[in-house]
Amino acid sequence: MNPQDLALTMKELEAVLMVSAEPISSERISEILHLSIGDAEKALELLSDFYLRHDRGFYIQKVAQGYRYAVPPDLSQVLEKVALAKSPPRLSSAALETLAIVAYRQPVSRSQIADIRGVNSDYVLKMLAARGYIETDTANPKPGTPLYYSTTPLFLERLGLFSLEELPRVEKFAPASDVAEALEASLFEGTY
Amino acid sequence: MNPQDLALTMKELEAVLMVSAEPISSERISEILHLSIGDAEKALELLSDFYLRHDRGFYIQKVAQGYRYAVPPDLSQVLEKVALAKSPPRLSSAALETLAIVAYRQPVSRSQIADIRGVNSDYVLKMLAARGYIETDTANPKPGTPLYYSTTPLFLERLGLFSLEELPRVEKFAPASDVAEALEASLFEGTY
Amino acid sequence: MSYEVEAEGYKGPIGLLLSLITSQKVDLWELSVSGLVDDYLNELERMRVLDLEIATEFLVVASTLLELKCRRLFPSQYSGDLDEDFAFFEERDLLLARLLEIKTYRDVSGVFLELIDKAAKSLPHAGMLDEPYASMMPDLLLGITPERLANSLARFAIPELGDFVDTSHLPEHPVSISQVARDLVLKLIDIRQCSFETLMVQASTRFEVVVGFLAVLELYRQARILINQENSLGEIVIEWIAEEFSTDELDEFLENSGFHLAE
Repeated sequence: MNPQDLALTMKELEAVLMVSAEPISSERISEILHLSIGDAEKALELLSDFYLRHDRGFYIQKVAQGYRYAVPPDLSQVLEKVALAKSPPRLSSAALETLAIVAYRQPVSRSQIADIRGVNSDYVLKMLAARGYIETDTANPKPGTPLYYSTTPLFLERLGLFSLEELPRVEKFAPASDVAEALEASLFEGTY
Repeated sequence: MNPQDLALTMKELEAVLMVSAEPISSERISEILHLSIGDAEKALELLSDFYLRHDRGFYIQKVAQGYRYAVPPDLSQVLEKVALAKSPPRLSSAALETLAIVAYRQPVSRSQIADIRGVNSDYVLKMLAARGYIETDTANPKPGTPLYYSTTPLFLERLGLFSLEELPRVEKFAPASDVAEALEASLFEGTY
Repeated sequence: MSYEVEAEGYKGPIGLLLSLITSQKVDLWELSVSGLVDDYLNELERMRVLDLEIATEFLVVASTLLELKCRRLFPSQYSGDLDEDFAFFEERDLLLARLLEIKTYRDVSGVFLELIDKAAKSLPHAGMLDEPYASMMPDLLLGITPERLANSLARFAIPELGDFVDTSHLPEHPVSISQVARDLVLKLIDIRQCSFETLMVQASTRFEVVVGFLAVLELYRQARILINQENSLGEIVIEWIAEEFSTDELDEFLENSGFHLAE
């Protein structure tokens, strides 16, 4: 793009972001502004850098497979009075644990989750689904096949992630070998 | 104001405008940012000039109730494309939930809705009203009395219903908060 | 809000107990499981309202403790039977793998909480199209049925205690159990071999599928059919191998299997 085109694209991009109610995908932006997806993403990146460099009161947040304007955390404290946002209730540790299993194992069935957690998780799953964090694959209504749970775009939004690939790598959380050994020792000591 | 204070005020002002669901008055801005009304108005003017001078994709529009971000008229073609894009925006689950609460609980006030949903719903209400699905009780314009929302004939028409009595029956929802809390205690711990 | 344990040799939140034992800061020999249970029951009494999370957490920890303690109390020895030993080692490794897996998810869920807290501090801008552009947009309620609207209230629909029993999920025209079973048997005799899915192709309710499946199990028990499923969740293939039923035999089968009861 030549500089003039680029300036116009930036201006149009600002307008699109300003009127979007939800995070908007680069595909949709490319369709609206008649750009290739690559160019749309490049424009988003340039604009995003521009705001950061000039220390504005907002930034372009990459979240739930889309882009939107948001106010950075350091300013949100100033705004507590305006936004009056009552945050949704905090998830319990059982709910978070179940959510983690669905996030990393999706699509995953109810009984697989119960196997991993060692307890029936129906109630927690129902509540997580009611909160909109997970959903069942409704495109698969064959009798006898179990329901498979997956995370929703709202889950990504609540965690501030752009895509599932941004989830922290689960391997990193595998217990260190000394913990594993300690566990093994206390479990099986004296059994042979 | 010295230049540093001014830069911070600008940044905070941008943040305020960015998260406000409604046009915001200079009085309210002065309260939030701890400025005199005069300084708040001066800051608004400076920021407004700044956007115009740099030919951005949005500007500060002064409407009857206050100030808000708007897209300049020369970009109206972009807005048309947003409205007519092939992949139209869908009603978000938050919007559907809010609409359902209005439908089943009407007439219902803004704060009652926020209490039921547990989050501020101003923006969603504004959007639903703008689309003509809900309306406020205009026969009750007394200052200080809360606005009550009801669904419109358009809402019934779009759902293919003759009257509100044809809405499917739902179990009682949002019971006394202590019952809800007792039931949810096993999933959620406290709030922020 | 985690339950505090006050047992001989140990005092603290029960969630910590397991990790303390695994890091060998509490000696399992010293821990009295019965004391722990008594203490817990007293606590429940005091709470008046059962807290499910605390209760389930306790059960998981207490049963793990019991298992640990049992294993330690039994003298160690090889059974002399190699197969049995292998089975034991396999079971042992599975248990360890499971404990490590759940610990992994528990640790990572802490990061989820941090991410959620951090994300909640970024306030989003929610924009909107003004007129005339807003009305150019296609109708947002397109494809939304009254049922979907009602369903979106699901998370508020907490049934009140002592409320009436909702029977709206029951079919309005009850299906005859013996009729479903009879049709299934006749169809099977006719086709000889087919998948369960094909067999149930006309079933319009979950209830009919369940009845059909029970009938298939009963036929299998009586060695009148063979059932084959290649892999988990794969196709279930059913083959008729017995003599055909006479009408009397069929009635007898239905009666003996209890399929006539709900007429």
